[in-house]
Amino acid sequence: MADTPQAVIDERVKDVSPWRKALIRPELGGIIGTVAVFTFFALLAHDSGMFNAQGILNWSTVSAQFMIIAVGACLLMIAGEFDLSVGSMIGFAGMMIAIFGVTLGWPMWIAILVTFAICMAFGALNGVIVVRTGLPSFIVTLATLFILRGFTIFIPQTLERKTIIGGIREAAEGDWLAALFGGTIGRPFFQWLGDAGVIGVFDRGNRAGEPVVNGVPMLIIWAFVLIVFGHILLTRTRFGNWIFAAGGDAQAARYAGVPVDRVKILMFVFTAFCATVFATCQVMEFGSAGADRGLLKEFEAIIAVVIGGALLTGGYGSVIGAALGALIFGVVQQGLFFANVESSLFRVFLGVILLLAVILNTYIRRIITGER
Amino acid sequence: MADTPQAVIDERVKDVSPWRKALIRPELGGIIGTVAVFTFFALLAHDSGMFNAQGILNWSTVSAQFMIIAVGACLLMIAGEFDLSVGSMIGFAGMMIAIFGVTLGWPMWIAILVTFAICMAFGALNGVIVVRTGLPSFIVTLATLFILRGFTIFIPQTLERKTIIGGIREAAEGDWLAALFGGTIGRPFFQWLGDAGVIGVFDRGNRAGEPVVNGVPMLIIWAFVLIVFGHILLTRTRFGNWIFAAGGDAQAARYAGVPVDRVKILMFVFTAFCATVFATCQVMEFGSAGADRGLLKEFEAIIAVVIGGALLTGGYGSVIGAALGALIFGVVQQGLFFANVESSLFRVFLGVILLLAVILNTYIRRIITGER
Amino acid sequence: QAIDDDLSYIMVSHAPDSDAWWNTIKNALNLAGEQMGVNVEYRNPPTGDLADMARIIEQAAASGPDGIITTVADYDVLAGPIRSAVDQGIDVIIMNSGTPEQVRELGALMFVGQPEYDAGLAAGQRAKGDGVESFVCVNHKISNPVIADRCRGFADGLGIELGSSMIDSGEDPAEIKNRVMAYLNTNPDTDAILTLGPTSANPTIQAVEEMGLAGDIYFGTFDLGAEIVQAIKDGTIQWGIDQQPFLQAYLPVVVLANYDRYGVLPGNNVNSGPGFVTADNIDKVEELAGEFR
Amino acid sequence: MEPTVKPIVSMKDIEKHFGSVIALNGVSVDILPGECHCLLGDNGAGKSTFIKTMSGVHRPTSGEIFFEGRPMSFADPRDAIAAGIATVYQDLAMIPLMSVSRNFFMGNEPIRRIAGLPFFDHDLANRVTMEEMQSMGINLRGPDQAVGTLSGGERQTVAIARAVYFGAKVLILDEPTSALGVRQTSNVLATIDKVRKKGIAVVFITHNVRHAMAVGDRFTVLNRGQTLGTAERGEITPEELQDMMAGGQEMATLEGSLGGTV
Amino acid sequence: MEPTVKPIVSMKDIEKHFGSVIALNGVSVDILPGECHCLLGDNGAGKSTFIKTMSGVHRPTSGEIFFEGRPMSFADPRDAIAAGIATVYQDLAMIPLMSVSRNFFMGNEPIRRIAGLPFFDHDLANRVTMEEMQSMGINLRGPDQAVGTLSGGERQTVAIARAVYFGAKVLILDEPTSALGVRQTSNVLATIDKVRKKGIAVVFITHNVRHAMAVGDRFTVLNRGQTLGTAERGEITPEELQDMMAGGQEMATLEGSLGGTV
Ligand SMILES: Nc1ncnc2c1ncn2[C@@H]1O[C@H](COP(=O)(O)OP(=O)(O)OP(=O)(O)O)[C@@H](O)[C@H]1O
Ligand SMILES: Nc1ncnc2c1ncn2[C@@H]1O[C@H](COP(=O)(O)OP(=O)(O)OP(=O)(O)O)[C@@H](O)[C@H]1O
Ligand SMILES: [Mg+2]
Ligand SMILES: [Mg+2]
Repeated sequence: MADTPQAVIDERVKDVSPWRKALIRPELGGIIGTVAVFTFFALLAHDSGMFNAQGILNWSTVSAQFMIIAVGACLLMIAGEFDLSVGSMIGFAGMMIAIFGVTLGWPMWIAILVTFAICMAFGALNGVIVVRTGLPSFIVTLATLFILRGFTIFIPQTLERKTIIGGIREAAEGDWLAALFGGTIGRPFFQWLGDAGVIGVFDRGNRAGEPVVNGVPMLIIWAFVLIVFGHILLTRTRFGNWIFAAGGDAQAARYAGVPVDRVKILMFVFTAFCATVFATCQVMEFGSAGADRGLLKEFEAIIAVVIGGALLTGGYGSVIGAALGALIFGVVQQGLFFANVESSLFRVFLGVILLLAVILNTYIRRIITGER
Repeated sequence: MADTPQAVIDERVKDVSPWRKALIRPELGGIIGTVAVFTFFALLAHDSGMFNAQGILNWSTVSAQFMIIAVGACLLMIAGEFDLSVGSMIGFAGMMIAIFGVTLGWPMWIAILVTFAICMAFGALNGVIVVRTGLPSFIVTLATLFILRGFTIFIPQTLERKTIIGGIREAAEGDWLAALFGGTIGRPFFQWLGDAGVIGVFDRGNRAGEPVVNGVPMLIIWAFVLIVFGHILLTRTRFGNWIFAAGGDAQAARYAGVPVDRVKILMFVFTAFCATVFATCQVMEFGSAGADRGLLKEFEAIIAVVIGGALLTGGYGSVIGAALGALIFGVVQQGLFFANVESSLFRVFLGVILLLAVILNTYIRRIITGER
Repeated sequence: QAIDDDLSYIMVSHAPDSDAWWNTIKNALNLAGEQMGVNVEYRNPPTGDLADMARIIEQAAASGPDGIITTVADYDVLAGPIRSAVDQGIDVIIMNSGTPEQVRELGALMFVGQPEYDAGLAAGQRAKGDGVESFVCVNHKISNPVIADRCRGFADGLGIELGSSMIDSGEDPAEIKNRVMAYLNTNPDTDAILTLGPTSANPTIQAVEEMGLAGDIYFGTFDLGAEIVQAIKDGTIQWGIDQQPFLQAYLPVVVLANYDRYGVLPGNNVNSGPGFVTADNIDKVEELAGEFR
Repeated sequence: MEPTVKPIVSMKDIEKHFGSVIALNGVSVDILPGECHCLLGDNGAGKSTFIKTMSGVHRPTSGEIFFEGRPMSFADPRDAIAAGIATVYQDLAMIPLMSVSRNFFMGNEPIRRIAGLPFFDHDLANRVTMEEMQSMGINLRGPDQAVGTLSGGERQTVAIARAVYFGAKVLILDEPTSALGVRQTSNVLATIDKVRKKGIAVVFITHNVRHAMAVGDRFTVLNRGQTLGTAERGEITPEELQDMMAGGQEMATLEGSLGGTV
Repeated sequence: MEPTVKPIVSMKDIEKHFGSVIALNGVSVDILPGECHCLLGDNGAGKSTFIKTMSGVHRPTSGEIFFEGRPMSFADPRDAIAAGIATVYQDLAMIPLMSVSRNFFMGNEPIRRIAGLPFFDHDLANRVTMEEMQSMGINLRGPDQAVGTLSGGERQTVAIARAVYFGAKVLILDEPTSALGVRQTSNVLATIDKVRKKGIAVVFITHNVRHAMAVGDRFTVLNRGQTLGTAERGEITPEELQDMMAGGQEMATLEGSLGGTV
């Protein structure tokens, strides 16, 4: 086996041009879409401020939100399941933080940690029910969607007689853990950029002289960290291989010794984790938790993931692709505002992009995997 | 083959008691659920007016609404697909009728017929895309969900500068087709019941002396007709057999000569038809079309169907079951109001019922079909 | 509270479960119920679908209460059920939205509230007086026809076309914030912002703060909440239109109970709003914002 | 192979490519009425692909099909069924969630008109199903029993009974006995014999030489997409057939190469 | 069957019921180190079920399993793999959407620590995969080629190469040759021979008698959930084996019953 002539391998590899090989990858659809979307808006809205510092921060923040939940949804979808309760989980998590931190007055870091624990437990419950009963995750998580949303409205209603609980920012003042989810970083650098004239400064109002962008929001940092984590987990670790295997063919994976049930449950937990990160950043930034937060976010996450090239039935996809899908989603959504397009048409655009993306991705996937 | 002793057959049939055989059927879960739900509310809300004429009419009407869309969703689900665009289709259809009939001032029957044609064309488009591209119907109809909702907001916004269009009842006055969707029938009978004191009568206003329930709404008639039609189509016709076959195993059905693609597309069209019936009844009854009509109805339809024992992945289910699922849904929703339960808990109930129902149904289905 | 006559009233709103503003209504309703010694119930369509609301009114009528308190969010949809209830002998009071003519036509006892369009109009007129010539209306529930009336009224009060001034902001706070920022970036000559409730106001406050426009841009909002009150104090928001939801829920219960017990009835409708809450009169509001204010 | 009888189906030079896979590389076979034509071959030899081109599932990449002497081109299985070619597929064309009688009549539902409207004649369907299954030696609990509750062998038998019942001119059986026990196998082979005697042509795919020898009139062996020729009963011994199927000479070389362990 | 060598795996009186289906009805087999033990039998005889109880997929309904003399009870396939029982399943344990090298190392991913954290060692995985596949005679375009683009035979070969590479004490092959062409079959049989000579026990399931005879040391025939006994090489002729597999006597009766057509 050691005397295998390396030449033979090289000879075969030449069959496919390196160019084509580099091109044909799961993220290709996402990359093409991203380029198309940016070109489109560069032409349509180049003079609208969409591509100055403030504009970039604008669509980056929206995209980062989508990315955070898309990473969880992506890994879960690759593991062969999906989760419709993400949106309700976001509302629920925010409300729990508000109730623990404001209504009950616990230190914010305890409130956040306990909320993470509760939400991840719900995620695990989703997973355990799906794995144990063999029911489709669509149904199980649809039930969770309703149950969590019900609690999100019922609990504050009963405890506080309101469905928006504010004062979270004040309660989180100076908390070490809360600081990880709210605020911005890199302020001095942006101040310097502003002074140097690279980015604009406010020329009126009470912040005149400050740069228009005064730092990178923690939300974007979280999105970045989760994408890197998800990408490395998926492509560079043993567990990542198990995720692919569990979604590709659970039975075959089980035979090969992959602990499929554990993988799926953990992915449900991770999805819940991402939803809770989203919720925590949101309540820290906006200072209040509302019972209607996160509506329809589950669909937005799934759409971003599917635009990014993942297969709805599992076993195939890429975190980078999902992130690009989220970027496309965010840029299109905000770009239409910059381009001054009637905003209710956004949904029509979204539907059309989804269809086109999924057809393109199917084509690319068939080339890669030799599906019939 | 003619000399087969009939006795032998009879002997075998005895293996399973006729009682058990009559019991173990796809609708069993729905029947058990219905009995349970009625018992529950009879105990909890017997003195709340839930079971007087008006109360019965109330939850019957709500259930009938669910039934209309559940019939379409049920047949489509049995044919192996599902449609997330039902809710948007309802909003869209109502808006189209309003725009044609009120804004453009067409005769109402033309407005209705054109709307049916447009909506069924959208249904067919869903079907054609699913069948041709082989994409999951989840994704394709999710795109349609957004596209239709976008148009439902955009069109009246552009034409009329508002998202609600009224005056439909006036425009439909005396229209022969509109009469099929609005109003009630059986008025003389109910008048008689009222006079006889069986049901309450209005005691003041310009309708004093009339019975509080003055007929059966056309909505309930439609629900009844669609259920009967769907049930007969599914169980008593050749086409019904094809629906089961297409959903059970599309490939095997194709080999056996079943025109699977046609069946699936027709079922998408039928689902669109049901959604349009729903929308037409609604605008005729309420006289206005709003852009928010039908939100989340797709989930409600799917939930009713799944509670009624159908299999999310196709090939198994019953229209009667779906109708019972819709009845359970309607009775629980309205019954909680009668029983004066905090309304936000409705979602929690719904989620729990969904989970329990689907587990029960899975168990029953395994007995019937010998699934492993 | 020895009165033991077991009166029960049902309030049916048009708000989805999660709409925060309606909490004040619920709280005031419960308070009035306690104070008057009557049973009160609050019901609403879970998704805010007005057709579902019509069913709930029918259902409420079927359960035979002594009175129903409801809104006329869409006259076409709700007229039938409300009229049936009235004809059935149930006393009905219209609150929040509707017009005096509609109330009369329906045979309801009275109206307590603030017609949405009129409130918008009044706000628009006030803004016009303050020199506003263009505005953006942040609509967080584009598909809900009721609250869009506020934008239309505002535009008419300013005497300008609504045009594309109303933006569909979605309900996610970050999206609202960033869409407002995007709009203001592309339309830098916008004079005023109108938000339609706490859902859209809170992120918008942050948007103008972040853009350094706080206090600089004319900012008015409907309905109050803790953040809005704070922003009024800070000078970020010029005024909040307070339709005093407390009264909209509290008064009907009191009126109905007294009507049923003693046959007394005020002779007129009550306009609970629009009251403009500004930095000058904010203090009392502050304490109870979101709960009773 | 004297052309005394006119072939009912005649396949000429059939090629079938799936993308880069050449599943059939020029196969010619004649099927005569009333004969049992056995198609043998290793796994992957192309047997299933070959009969699928015959029954309208696949269109051949090149080559011609003659049915009763006329050139034929089936657009889909429905056409082939209508023309009289019934097929029992290897990957059972049975739907486990459906009842036996619904499966039995799938695609050929009997119609009874009530008030002019066509309804599925369940009574007829149920009666026929029970009778046919009994005559195949399978006792159903009832015609509405789901196919999923049957054993693999019973399912196979339903599929065969169905094809036989709809009395085609050509009956194609793709490894009908592969999931069957010995007793059920004997039933199927007896049925094949019966059908053949009615003058119906049977194409019987198997890789069990004994089963083939038991009922076959002629034997065609496929190997890697090509035919190794057709032999008539008596011209060939079971051992020779077995050798051809397993690759004959190549196998011998292989056994040699294992270095005397054989 | 003299107990000179201690069996590495010893299955005693294994029964396995699936609901009402009795798939195994008391099967006892010993596997000796370094032998190639062929398991033969008709379709549905219970071969796959039997080896699945050996590899931890199914728990036997009753009966005992001894591994290296100690009683063993595998909770899931992972345990069996850890103990040294590698299996190539009939329903290929390969995931078509994944690359060859990911499939090759599925469940046994090589780890390289970077900064103390365990990462999947792709370089090692790719190199090993290319080498192993070459040594099995399969030229990949690259280690990241998806298994879905391989032919059925190539996939089977990957599965075997994988099992061989992870060098178990017992290697179970469930019909490894069923999707292979003759040349690839010869490769597999040669591999079995190689593996056996390393002292590894091979359990080789097939229903092709020639393949069994080519490499087998002992032969166990299953029939309808029961064993018809184990024979050693030389004690039995291919024809006898073939007879046993096809049901022997029962088949003879059947041929008779077809009424002299045989
Ligand atoms: N739809 C398809 N797409 C691509 N290749 C296919 C397709 N169907 C069959 N093949 C390939 O064609 C070849 C012949 O397959 P076929 O199923 O006809 O063999 P067979 O003789 O029936 O084998 P078996 O005895 O296992 O049933 C195989 O290599 C198979 O992988
Ligand atoms: N999970 C299961 N549930 C129920 N019955 C099963 C299950 N697995 C196998 N069986 C049944 O057990 C019996 C033996 O099947 P098994 O797959 O072991 O046969 P086999 O000898 O491997 O046949 P083949 O040569 O076709 O692979 C069959 O009747 C089969 O239907
Ligand atoms: Mg085949
Ligand atoms: Mg097997």
